[in-house]
Amino acid sequence: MLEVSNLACSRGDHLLFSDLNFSLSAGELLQVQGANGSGKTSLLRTLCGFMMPVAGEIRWRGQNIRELGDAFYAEMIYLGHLNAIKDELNALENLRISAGLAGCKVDDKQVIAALRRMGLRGRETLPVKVLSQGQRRRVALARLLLSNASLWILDEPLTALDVGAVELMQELIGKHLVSNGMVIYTTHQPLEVVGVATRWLALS
Amino acid sequence: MNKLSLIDLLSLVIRRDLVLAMRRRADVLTTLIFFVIVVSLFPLGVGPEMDMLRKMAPGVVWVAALLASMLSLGRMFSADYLDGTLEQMMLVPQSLSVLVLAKILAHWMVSGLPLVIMAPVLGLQFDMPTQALWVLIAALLLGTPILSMIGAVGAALTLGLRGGGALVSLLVLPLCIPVLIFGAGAVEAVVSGTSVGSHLSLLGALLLIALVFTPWVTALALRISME
Amino acid sequence: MNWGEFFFMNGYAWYIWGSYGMALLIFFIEIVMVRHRKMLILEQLHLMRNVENVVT
Amino acid sequence: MAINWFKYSAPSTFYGVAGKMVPWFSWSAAILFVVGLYIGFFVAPTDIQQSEAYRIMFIHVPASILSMFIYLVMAGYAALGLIFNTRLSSMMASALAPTGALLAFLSLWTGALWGKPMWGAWWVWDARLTSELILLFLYLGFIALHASIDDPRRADRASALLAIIGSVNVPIIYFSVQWWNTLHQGATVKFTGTSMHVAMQQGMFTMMLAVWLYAIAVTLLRVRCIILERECKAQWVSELVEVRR
Repeated sequence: MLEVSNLACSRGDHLLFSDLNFSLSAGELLQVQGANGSGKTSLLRTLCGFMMPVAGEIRWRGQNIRELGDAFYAEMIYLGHLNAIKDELNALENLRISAGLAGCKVDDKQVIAALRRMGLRGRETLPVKVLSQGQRRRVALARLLLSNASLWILDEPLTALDVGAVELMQELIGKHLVSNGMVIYTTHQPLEVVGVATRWLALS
Repeated sequence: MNKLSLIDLLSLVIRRDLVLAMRRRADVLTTLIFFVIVVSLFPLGVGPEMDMLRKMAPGVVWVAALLASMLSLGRMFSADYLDGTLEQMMLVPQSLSVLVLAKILAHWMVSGLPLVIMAPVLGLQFDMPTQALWVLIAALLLGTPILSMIGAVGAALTLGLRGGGALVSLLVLPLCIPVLIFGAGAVEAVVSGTSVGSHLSLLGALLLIALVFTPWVTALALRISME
Repeated sequence: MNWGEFFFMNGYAWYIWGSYGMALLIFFIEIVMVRHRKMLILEQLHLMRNVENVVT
Repeated sequence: MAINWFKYSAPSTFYGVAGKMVPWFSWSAAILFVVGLYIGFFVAPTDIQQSEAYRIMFIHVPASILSMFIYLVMAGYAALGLIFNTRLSSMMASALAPTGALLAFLSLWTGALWGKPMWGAWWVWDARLTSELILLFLYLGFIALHASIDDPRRADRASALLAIIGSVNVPIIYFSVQWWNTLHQGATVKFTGTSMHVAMQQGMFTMMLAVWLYAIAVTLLRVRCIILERECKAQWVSELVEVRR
């Protein structure tokens, strides 16, 4: 489904990696590995279309993502280093807006259910600025529950999460993969999803 | 899959930005107070002769409006850029230009519209005749959205740069000169008894041109800045 | 015509020599700055080369 | 015979080519400056209306015309760089900007020095002067934006967009300033003399060519610096004679 061929990326004029080839099909999990500065985040941002590759191609269902544009964005969800939540809004409003922007029509019941699933019961209507780092990350991750995207691109999804939340994430990813989803992620913490062989992609 | 229509997207983003602005009311008020103070300082600087003040009024109000709108440009994208929401907005499966247009409109409602409402009061300080006040409102209504639109391009280009505030003024102010000329010219024309129509229609033409091009250019600038 | 008269320029000396003087100054400064820039980058390149040749 | 433009648009090739071209341009510029100034000061007769002051025109007009022309060329290169992602064109755009800005400044300076004896004021809000001033602001905006972005690729693309917006805006600004000026009955003094003396024309033409060649020479020198700065990690740079020394 997702194919990357001969990809080269640079940060400024500095070449990060080149001749990168991999593909990902339904139900697969890909972990991107590499030292600091090896271009993990750049790779994910290139996959999202934020950065233009220096060379090579990224294809989704056989078509270049640059040509696909909106059709590709409708099928993917990206979670970056930043939580993409507004301090002034509460968790409920935040999720309602981000789901709306992603093109999903959701009602408050679904949003509340998603927040509770992420262990934020009782925090739904508090302004996000009073939440802890880990709780904010949970709010951000709750977006995954509300989206029907098949490709998840997660940059360090486990930062600031406690053990319970990490287990929850493993469960969520497992469920997503079982329903023919795809996940690409970077992490420095081990992530073990039951019943799925993790594929590795090492950037040197 | 239920896709969001363009109108839905437009209203979603406008409502979001308005709610955010309302929760940070102090920022909005700062722009307005800045505008009032700048305009009120002029008589103290040049003296209280009513004849001179009446002559200066259109230019003073317009320059102050220009400076006040520069002041608020920093907020247009940078908060969203810093907390990552801008990244998410670029992944919206809809045209980024429409989203940008929504943000510009919201920005104008929060920072341009209050200036338009406040301007006649300030005009009275300068003893402007009633007719001129109406023209001032009309000109500001046509002109301040253009300032927001040109400003959006500058704000997008300078996203996340150090010294962005001063830089954005340097980039944007020269481009705003036609708006200043026609806007202040309209008010001067009514005071001197010549036709106002040509000024206002030129301003309207500029608004249309800006409406067509700037959201697209801003979207392009955002893509460049996010890379 | 003698040189004194020439430099006097019929009373416009300040304006004319001010113009050409500024032109000369600008061209001079620009050339000096470009040369300086070249020198800086070459120094940087030498430094990079020397660092590369350090055997550790 | 088709010239392989792509070969010359590679920074590594262009570095050498530019290095070979610089002496030609700079020497011919120097010679033309001498010839132009000789014609301007010794051959061209005194103007009846403006006396000797008109001799400022020999530097003022070339500086003004080139400052505008360079902006267009810069925007053109910037657009090429933005659309086709050719690195050399972006480098050319940023190499042209300082020269253009300096010429715009020179044009304003010499304009003021001409205006004082002719119009009785250092500065009048004439449409042409005002537009030139705004042009200088546009140059400064381009340079400032390029300088404040650390990532060179983003700097190139962002300032390219700004240059294009600027060049689209220049006619609008010029028109509005002119309109504003006629409305306010500003300076009505025109540049006199539609019938220029042949020697004046020759002097003007020679000086124009001289400034033009100078601009090309100094731009090439600057683009060579930019190429070295941007390509400092490339293999070919470390093999250059001036680096290996």
